[in-house]
Amino acid sequence: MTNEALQKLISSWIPELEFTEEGSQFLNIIVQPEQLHQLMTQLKSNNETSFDYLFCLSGIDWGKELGVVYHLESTIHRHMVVVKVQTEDRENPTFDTVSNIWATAEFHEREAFDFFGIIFNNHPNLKRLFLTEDWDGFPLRKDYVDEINMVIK
Amino acid sequence: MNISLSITKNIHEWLFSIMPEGIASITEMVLIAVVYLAIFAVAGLYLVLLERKVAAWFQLRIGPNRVGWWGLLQTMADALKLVSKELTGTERADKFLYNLAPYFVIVSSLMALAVFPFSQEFHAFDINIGVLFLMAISSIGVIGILLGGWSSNNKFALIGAMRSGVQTISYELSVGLSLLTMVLVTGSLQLSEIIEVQKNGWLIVQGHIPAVIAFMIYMIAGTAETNRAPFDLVEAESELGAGFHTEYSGMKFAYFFLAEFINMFIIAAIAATIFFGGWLSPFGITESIPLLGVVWFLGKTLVIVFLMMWFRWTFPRLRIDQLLTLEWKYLLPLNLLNLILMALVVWLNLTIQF
Amino acid sequence: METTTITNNFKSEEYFINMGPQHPATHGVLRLLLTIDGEIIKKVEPDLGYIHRSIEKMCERDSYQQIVHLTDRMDYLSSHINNEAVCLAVENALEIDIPERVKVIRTIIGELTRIASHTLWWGVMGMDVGALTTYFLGFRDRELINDIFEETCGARLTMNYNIPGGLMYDIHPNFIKRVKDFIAHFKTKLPEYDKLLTGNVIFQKRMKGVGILTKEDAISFGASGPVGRGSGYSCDVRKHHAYSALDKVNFKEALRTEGDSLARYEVRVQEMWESMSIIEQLIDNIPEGDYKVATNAVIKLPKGEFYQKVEAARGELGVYIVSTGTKNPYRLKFRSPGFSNLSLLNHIAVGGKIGDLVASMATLDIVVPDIDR
Amino acid sequence: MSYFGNIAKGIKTLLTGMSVTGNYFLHSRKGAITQQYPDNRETLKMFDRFRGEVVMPHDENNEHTCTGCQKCEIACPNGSIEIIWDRQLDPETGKKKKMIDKHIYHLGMCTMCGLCIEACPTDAILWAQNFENSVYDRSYLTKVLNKPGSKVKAGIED
Repeated sequence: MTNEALQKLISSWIPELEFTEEGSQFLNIIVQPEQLHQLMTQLKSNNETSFDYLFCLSGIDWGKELGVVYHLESTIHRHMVVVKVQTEDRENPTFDTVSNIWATAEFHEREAFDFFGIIFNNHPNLKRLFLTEDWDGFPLRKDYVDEINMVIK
Repeated sequence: MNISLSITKNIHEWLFSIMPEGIASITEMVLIAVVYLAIFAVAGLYLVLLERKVAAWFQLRIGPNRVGWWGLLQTMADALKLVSKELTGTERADKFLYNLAPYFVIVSSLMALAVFPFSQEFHAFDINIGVLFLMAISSIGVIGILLGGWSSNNKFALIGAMRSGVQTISYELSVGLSLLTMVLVTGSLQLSEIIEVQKNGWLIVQGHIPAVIAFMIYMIAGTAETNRAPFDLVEAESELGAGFHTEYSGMKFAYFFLAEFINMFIIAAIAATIFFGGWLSPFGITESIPLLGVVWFLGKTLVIVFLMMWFRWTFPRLRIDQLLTLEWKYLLPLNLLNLILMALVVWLNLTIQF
Repeated sequence: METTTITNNFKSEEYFINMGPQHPATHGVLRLLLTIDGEIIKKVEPDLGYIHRSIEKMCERDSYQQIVHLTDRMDYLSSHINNEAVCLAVENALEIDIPERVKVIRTIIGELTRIASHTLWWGVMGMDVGALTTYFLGFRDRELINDIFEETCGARLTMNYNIPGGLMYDIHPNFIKRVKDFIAHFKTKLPEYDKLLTGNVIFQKRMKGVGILTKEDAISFGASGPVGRGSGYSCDVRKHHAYSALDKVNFKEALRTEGDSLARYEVRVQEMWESMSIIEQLIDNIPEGDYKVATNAVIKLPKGEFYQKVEAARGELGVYIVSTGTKNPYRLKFRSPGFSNLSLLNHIAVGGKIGDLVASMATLDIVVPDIDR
Repeated sequence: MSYFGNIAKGIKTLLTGMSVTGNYFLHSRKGAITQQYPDNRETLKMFDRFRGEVVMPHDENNEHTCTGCQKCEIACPNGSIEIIWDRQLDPETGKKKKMIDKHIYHLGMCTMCGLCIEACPTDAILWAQNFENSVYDRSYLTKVLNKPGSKVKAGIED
């Protein structure tokens, strides 16, 4: 399915979505945290989109906001889409988990939690994956400081 | 008269001439035990070297070649290192059993050596239930392994020990039954008599088809008895680290290690004695020189040891349930059938005798 | 009443085992927390981070040329392909046209890397299931590839041969001959692999029906590479999103539908044959031309987001670059194949024995630095 | 009957495997792939592109070609190269010129990526094929590449 057709179809489900293709090779969908889970479920289950392969889930610190970027591909239709969600709450950034939609998200979300402190609601096992339980701070955030271990050029 | 035999005879007479009879026979036994211990400790070390060399040749390597000419002193150096190493252990281990276990293993394997006829005269202990004795002694070793695995307070060791228990007890059956098949031909459990029977042709020839089947079953079960690959689930490096001897170090580890190799020698020696005529030369070509019997015996044993090494460096390891399937679904029924076949062969006088 | 007490006495108890971080089967410093009932595995929980170096954070302070060499240290067995992924991402972002020569050389070395990785995997796989000779046979053949790499790229493992815009140097004059010699040698040795291990009845029994992963689960868990293809999921990036010179060659995507460990094993062995055929198609027609195009000393990517996926030896490697137009990436995420593949270990190992866990872990072909990045 | 058929088939596959290792055993003399490393130092030649360590070649007049442009220092991803330089009076032209005082190379931090050598405009630093770099103290791994008293070859400009 082409990007235009995708955009038309997806915007018919949830009207508040923003679409952009600027500076990216994929169609970007920007969604509000509240509608994330609903959108993702539909992206996976709808026969015309059927995005069944979540190939990348990255947490991003945008400076002011914290966000998560989902790269989705359909193994049937071979089209791809990027879903972005972000929140300004840096103390308790919370999104709904997608690990019940794509099993691979369980580990990827734990990674995002580990490095960005993003909390995923309803995640089955949300705890530190790489770092120790008592690690202070979230290293991949832009405001993280560690004068001993980080070499800044 | 042979020189070596006259030496033992002279010592025997000399001992009895200077001591009362009871003390003399005890002294003699101790002497023989010490000689056996010395010989087989060194022999065990050289089996380790042989294993390493053979493994290297199977694997496109050179093998140990630094210590001594052609690496001949390598295992000696290893043993020296192991003796001088610190004996570490786990906290909260059952210290008594933990320390006892290696001795169980090494003693049981050395005891079995006593009954082998190395040549016509070189035979320490010729009892009339030789085969039974071997079977009984070789199963004591597993107690040591179980004790070691259990007492060292390590879950990997415990899993290894439990596997060992399951495995050895199962395969004991096949070893026993395949030897029993051969005993049908000889009609005696005494090893010297078994060899006497084979002067009319080795048992593997005498018993032809059922004997070959029994030999194959014996080799599989024997390899399993010694816990060697492809049945090395007890150690299973990639699964359990080192299995039951994970927590042993230094000399205690060396006992386990040595026992494994002496066990391998024992299994091969039983096969050589029972299937291939022990110290008998083929067609009696060197019958006039009795001392050469030792050479024949060791030669046959080493060929079978080599076969076991070949297995080890070729085959992948079985899984624990497949191990039991192999024993209870394949080896045991085959063995029982084979036993009947052999009984028929003996009954109908179908054995081949020269 | 009495019978119930007896059964209670014999109730089996679950217990924990720490497999790793120092364990022969975990190939490095992976730690698995196993919940076991006797020999049966109830739960596998990986505990990671023992060699986490935070390459993604380091990338945020490095220039684009410097990032390339960090990817060597991720999945060190397919270092060339990792380099290629970053270089392709940067080149696509800058919209540079890469000479055909570079594309062909990259593909050849990439496929050699794949063979090298798979031979090592094969050797270690054999060791994991207890056949110790395989290790040396695998390494013997891998050494020849490493020699090729050393002669052309200067290093055996962490080659860093790619730079954004091309290659660091041209191929060595001996390169073509050496590659041809290797292919001729390996064609005689690869059937031996099958004879020694694949056909072996013990091996077949160990692998068949062990660690079954269905196609739906494979997609849901994001399995890629031989793990996904063993489940019948056509996920070869070389086919679906061809890069470099891979659109010019003919090769079959190795696919099996069984989804068990044996299928994953067979996929990898077949991939070695396919990689050889790719190399054979390209090695005689390396086009003449430059081995690199000049780029600015300071590479600045335009503002935007760039994603590049390649087929590394273990599966799909993704490089996701977020650029704000400066000389450093704002955020760089590596979607590493091992990370997704590890996440399904619990799924396929539960219910099996300890031996099964080792066997299925070996067919997942986990390289820990790839997961720990 | 498939019971016995399975046994026969199984034994056949085992023998096939044994034939492979047995073949290697018989050809173990010439087939050994072991490299007996410290013994084969004479014959062990590394390839000329091998990245052992970074060196700065000097000619017979104790002159190198490093102008102190610091491009290698900037290119290095992990700060293995430090250049200490000052402006000295060039005796020939009488002008002040950037000269290196010390070109410090931390071999212990080097990842052998080759970016410094790529970046060098005057080919002042090169790869050496020496790979026996182990020392007893990490401080020995910090090397000064320019020899004492060396100077820039005349006419080298970046």
